Amino acid sequence: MLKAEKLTKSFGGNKAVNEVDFHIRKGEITAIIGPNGAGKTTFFNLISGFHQPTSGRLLLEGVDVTKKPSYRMAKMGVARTFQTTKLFAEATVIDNLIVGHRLRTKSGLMGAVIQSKRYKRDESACIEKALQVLDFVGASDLAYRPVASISQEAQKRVAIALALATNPKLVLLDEPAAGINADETSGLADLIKKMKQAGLTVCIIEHKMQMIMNLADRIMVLNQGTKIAEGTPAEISQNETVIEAYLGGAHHAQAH
Amino acid sequence: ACGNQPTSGGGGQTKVVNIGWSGPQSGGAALYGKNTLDGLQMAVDDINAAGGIQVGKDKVTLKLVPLDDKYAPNETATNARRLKTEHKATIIFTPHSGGVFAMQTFNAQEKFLIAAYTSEPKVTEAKNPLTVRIPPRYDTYPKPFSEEMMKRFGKKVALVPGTHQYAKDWSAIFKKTWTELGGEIVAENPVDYNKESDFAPAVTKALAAKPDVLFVGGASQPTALVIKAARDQGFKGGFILMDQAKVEEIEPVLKDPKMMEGVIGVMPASQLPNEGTKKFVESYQKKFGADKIPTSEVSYHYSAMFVFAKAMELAGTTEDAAAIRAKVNEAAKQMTPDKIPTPVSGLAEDGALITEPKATTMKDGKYIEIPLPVSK
Amino acid sequence: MLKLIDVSVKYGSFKALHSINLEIHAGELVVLLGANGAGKSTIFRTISGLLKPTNGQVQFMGQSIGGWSPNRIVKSGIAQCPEGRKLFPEMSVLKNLVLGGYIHRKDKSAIARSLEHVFDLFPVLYDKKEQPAGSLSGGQQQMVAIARALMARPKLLLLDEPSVGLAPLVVEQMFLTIEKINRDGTGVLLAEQNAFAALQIAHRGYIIENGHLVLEGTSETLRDNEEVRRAYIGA
Amino acid sequence: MDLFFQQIVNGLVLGSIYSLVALGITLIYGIMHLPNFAHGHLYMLGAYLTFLMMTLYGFSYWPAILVSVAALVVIGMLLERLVFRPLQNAPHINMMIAAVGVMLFIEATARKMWGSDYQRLDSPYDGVINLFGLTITEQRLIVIVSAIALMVGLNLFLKRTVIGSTIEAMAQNREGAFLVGINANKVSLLTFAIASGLAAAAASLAAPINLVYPSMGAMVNLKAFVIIVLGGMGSIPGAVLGGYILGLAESMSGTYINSEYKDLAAFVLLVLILTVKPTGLFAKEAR
Amino acid sequence: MKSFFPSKWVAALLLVTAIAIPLLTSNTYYLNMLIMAFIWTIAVSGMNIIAGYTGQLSLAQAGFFGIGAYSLGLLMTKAEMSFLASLAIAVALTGIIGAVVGIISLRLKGHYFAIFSLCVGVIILLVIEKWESLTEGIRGLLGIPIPKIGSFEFASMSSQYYLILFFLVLAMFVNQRIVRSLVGRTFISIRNSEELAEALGINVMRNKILAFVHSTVLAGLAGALYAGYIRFLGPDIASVEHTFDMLLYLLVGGISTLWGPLVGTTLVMILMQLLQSWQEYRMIFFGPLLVLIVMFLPYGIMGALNRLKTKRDSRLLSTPDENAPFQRGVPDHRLAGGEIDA
Ligand SMILES: Nc1ncnc2c1ncn2[C@@H]1O[C@H](COP(=O)(O)OP(=O)(O)OP(=O)(O)O)[C@@H](O)[C@H]1O
Ligand SMILES: Nc1ncnc2c1ncn2[C@@H]1O[C@H](COP(=O)(O)OP(=O)(O)OP(=O)(O)O)[C@@H](O)[C@H]1O
Ligand SMILES: [Mg+2]
Ligand SMILES: [Mg+2]
Repeated sequence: MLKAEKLTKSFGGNKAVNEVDFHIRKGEITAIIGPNGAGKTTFFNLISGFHQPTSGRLLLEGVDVTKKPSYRMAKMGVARTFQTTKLFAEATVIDNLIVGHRLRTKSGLMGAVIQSKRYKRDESACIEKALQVLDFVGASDLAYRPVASISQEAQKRVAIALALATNPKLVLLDEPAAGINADETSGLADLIKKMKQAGLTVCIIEHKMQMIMNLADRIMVLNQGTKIAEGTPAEISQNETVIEAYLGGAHHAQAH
Repeated sequence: ACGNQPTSGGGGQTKVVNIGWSGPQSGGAALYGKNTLDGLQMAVDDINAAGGIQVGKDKVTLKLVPLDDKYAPNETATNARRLKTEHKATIIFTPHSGGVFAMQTFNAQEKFLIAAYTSEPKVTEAKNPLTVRIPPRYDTYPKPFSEEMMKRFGKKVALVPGTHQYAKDWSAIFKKTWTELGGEIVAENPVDYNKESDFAPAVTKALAAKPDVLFVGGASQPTALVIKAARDQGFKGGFILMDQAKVEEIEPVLKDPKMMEGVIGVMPASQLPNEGTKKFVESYQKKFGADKIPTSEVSYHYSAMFVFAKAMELAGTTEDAAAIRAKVNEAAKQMTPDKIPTPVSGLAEDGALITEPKATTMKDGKYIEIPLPVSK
Repeated sequence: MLKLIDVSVKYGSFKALHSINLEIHAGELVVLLGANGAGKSTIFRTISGLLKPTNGQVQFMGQSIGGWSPNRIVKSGIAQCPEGRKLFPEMSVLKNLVLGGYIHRKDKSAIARSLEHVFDLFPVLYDKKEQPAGSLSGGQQQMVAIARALMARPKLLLLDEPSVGLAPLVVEQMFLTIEKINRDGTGVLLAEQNAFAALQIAHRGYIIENGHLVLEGTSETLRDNEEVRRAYIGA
Repeated sequence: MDLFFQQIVNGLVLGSIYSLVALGITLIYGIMHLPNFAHGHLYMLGAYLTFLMMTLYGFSYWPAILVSVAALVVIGMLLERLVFRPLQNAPHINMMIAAVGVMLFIEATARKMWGSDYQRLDSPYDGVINLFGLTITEQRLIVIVSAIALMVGLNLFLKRTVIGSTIEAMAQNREGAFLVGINANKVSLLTFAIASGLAAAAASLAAPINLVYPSMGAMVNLKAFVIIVLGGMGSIPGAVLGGYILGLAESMSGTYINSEYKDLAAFVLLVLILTVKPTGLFAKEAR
Repeated sequence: MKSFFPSKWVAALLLVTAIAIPLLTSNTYYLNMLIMAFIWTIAVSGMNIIAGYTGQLSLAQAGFFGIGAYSLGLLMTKAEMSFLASLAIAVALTGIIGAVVGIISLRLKGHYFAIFSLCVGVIILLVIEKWESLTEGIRGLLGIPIPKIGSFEFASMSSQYYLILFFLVLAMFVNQRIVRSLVGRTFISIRNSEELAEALGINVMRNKILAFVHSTVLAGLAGALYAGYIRFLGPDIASVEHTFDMLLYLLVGGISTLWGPLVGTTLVMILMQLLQSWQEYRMIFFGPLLVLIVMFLPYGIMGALNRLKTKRDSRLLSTPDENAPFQRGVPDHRLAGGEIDA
């Protein structure tokens, strides 16, 4: 689905991502883990077009998308959430979501002013999509609440719904479970599984190992910008380098 | 709606007539605006103190209604409409050409008289039937100024005038006159007199061309600084002052009268040898302080107000703008030099008051008068 | 050492805390558990003086600090590592930390010692000390925030979800660190999502729901409580 | 060549004044994120106060400046306390409009109290110095020297003292500053005090070269904004360098192009620089 | 989607009143006041789109007003074109210049953009002032003919009034359609978070330029109408003070509300006229009033009314109006960056 070849990003002299080769396979849940500052978010920024790589190549379903800006990537089917949940704070949930489908519509300013047929079609498509994704993430009852007034966990769901509203093929989730409790985390994991069942490809950054180990098909581990391991959860949890760099001893006590 | 209120009186009625004024009361030109307004207010007070004017059977006193237009023409237009409809003003003064032009688009239609304090010739060239221009055109000055300076200092002039329209028009005529007289223009470097933080750079550049004479002019006080900057940088030649800058205002800024040596400009309105002028200066100083000198804006407005008051008397109406305008010439002729500070001798065909400005220059530490041709 | 008596707080017309009674004894490590939006951060902000209680009293070392300004409260010995970090993003890490010791600014050598201490705890920060704090990764910034709070050498340390965004390895170390700080005599109030780990190091804990304190007890009792297990610790 | 060096000197004088004004604006912007459009009018107030001290109360030049600076410090603090602090949490644009309100108020009050007349502030330093064929009045030399002294002093204060770095800290995160025990309100008061004091000093230094009148601050203000955008908003070296760049650019373009177009030149310069570098010359890199 | 004027009836009533006014009074001053208020409202409503809804505070609005005005004036006087053609070209030209300026300036963010656009405004002013061979410089452009459509001359005040009222209604109608449409939502999403909008596949730059051009077109339209009405132009109409006036109208009326521009412009202009007789005390009073307004009415009049209403509505929040899937929350606190960072 998405292939990174020797992807590199440096800030000044500091290589935040260093020659990473990686392949996200269609229909799978892929996870990226690694210590703080390992370059995970930067890697996401690269593959979603928010940063331009210093060198290396990026292929989406065989097409070279290396220098595509983020809005082009979104149109090509790559949606993302942010490490800090970003939502349009003062609008209602549904209003947030309607814009999410805007990229799939074509009518412009003129159409809106004269309320052309196509415009009206576009508008109802957006509303329909919004309701649909809201239902998908299980937050239909929050549709008319201002975003600022709903719980953090609900905001995370809405953020995912927003990504889904763009009709993506690949969804990138940056620490979706940060700051929510165990109960809610498992609910979120269920949602991610459901996305996979619906045929989406998911790539996820997370520190909550318990969740990742149960969820991911494959895991890549980054450390100081370089890939130090890649494999199934089982392989990764046995990998000495990874344990030393990231998981530590407690992991065993907690995850199993 | 407080104009023309009749109050009970003897034979006829006693009425109050509003005189409109729209000019700058805030912003950079506020001082200029205030001067024009002071002149009008003094005239109105004096006229009323003398019992007002007799219009037909009615005794009429005048009331000044000033509105701020921040020097912006569109505000002048709004103010004029308000003065006309709300205050029933038939005569509206404005001290800037932009405001005049703005009002000229509708004054004939709405029937009010523009009293234009601007020496911009276009104001009268437009042949607006209800406009009276008060001050003289500026094109009377350049020739005598140039001749005098050329004789005394030499043929090379550098120009450091302001960037406003008036300065530009003046400079254009001046340049033409100077070259026609065989002079040479060695540098031209206009600066914005109102906004400039430091005149030294501009003066430096002008002096680099080694001129004999500097042409300067804008408001008096910044003009003084230009003169000072030139003297500080060692300039020994003469200065030609545009009429907007006034000798009597420049001198106190410079402090050192020696710096004024070789300056030529319009003779202070307050120094005319007339009876009217002396009386006026006295009463002005009584009102604003003994050290204050009325500028020409003050004097001209004072005089003009008397002319218009007389014209209303002669026309026998305070409302019919055209009739009043028709009597301005006659009114001006009746204004003898003992009544008003700036003598006017009639209304020229193009609608300008006919006045007699004079020039002055400092030579060997003393001011001497230079005659000017009569403006028409 | 710290006592909240019947404290209520409002955001506009929305009542975020309802008559909270909470106590931390000297040298204690107390954990505050609650779902998102329950009001944990509101408690922290109230203690630090960023919010004024509409009702009730906040007492620290016997003094009522309810109406005090934040800087006065910091001076009296309460430091906070806030939610959202609140770093000075364009200043170097080092300067952030030095400002953390602002209240001890007169004592240069004490600041130097504190610096050494926090760099021991978070060696990564030493390598990044000249970098602007805003250019660090999320987790590294979290470390700066904790370290900055420690620089004040507080009597009572408030940690609002310090493990957010930290790698497991670092989290583990951090909990050890917190435990150590506490053993050295500093009182700690800790809000955590990672309830399991938090309860392992805490002496006591409170559970807050929708602005009400619903449960209070020693770590053991809370850990054994069926509902707490289900809601906060996970299967 | 003489002309060139003479204009350099002139440019330095202008630049010194611009820098001092721009510094104040940039400091306040840093703390409050407020583009203080009223700053030019504080500048005007400073000039008037010095003028009045000298004419009404017979102070000599330097003591008059001190009084004026002190008065502006107080006025600045009052503004912070009464107008801008209460608006801290309102939308930023509201603070901007409030600044416009303050500006209107100050100008109208000055007009009412002191009239619209141009006033002349006389400094005792009226002499002319000749140096290597360049002429410079003593006052101009004083402007350059004192401006540089003030700027060096300010820089030392900000970088070397803890109080100074609290100003920086506040600029970056108000709540963070609260939490390390900085009395944030005191710091923003202090900032306003410094900025207003600088404006008064700049005005008093510049006034003898120019005139004192109610709208004297307007253009300086606009130029100062050009400068801080040029230098990077909130950047202190940016304000200083930007001030000198603009001062020199103006005196040079006045000489070699046409002084009528030099204002245009200043703005076009800005547009060009920002087109190439959208965050100004000295913007700090931040994520 | 509910603003304070919930029903079309209020709008209709206002329109009928507006149409009736010239029939009720022939006082040219009152008509003049309304005409000026309408003209400025058009320009302010443009500012509202770029600053209020898209979150990019443009301070070049008076400059574009000037471009529109001078374009019409020059086309009618120097090229002797008809009013309608001049109007169309003037508006189009302003839009084109707006697009160029937008492409350059919208790369800047936040206050940089604001001050940069302020400087663009100053440049426009200076160009108008200095390009004397074209614009007549400070002397001003004289002799703009009376607007004519076909053989009808807009010579009387009331005919001008209707002409300008027509364009005001048109502008407000178009704005309303835009704001409530997907395009408007796109603008709002940019105001809230450019990053998020970008991630959602929105071409942020293009949309910002679109909003900017729309705002300049409205400024140009207002300027052109102004030129046709006042028939004399001086460079000062493009001065920065007018931009601040507009900003003030917008804030008092309520930024990012549909009716804010009209309410604010009319009210403040009337207030200023009422204060005229105070002369030099006017600004001493008005300055502090301005401060008080932004302090106690931070979202403007319409913003405050909308808030009151949302508050009332929020009590019924659990039962949302089935027929109104487009319900909007309260207007934003901030011009840009209203995202939640959790
Ligand atoms: N814009 C930037 N400028 C300079 N350095 C940067 C920038 N963005 C990231 N970095 C550096 O790149 C490295 C990787 O950061 P990144 O945010 O990708 O980490 P991460 O793996 O997501 O960490 P975390 O789990 O803490 O979120 C860090 O050292 C950070 O300081
Ligand atoms: N500034 C604010 N204005 C209005 N309501 C607020 C504000 N801050 C918080 N709230 C509300 O107060 C309640 C308590 O919030 P608080 O931040 O204290 O929760 P928390 O327990 O810290 O949650 P989290 O785990 O998400 O940090 C929530 O319902 C929240 O929506
Ligand atoms: Mg990250
Ligand atoms: Mg919290």
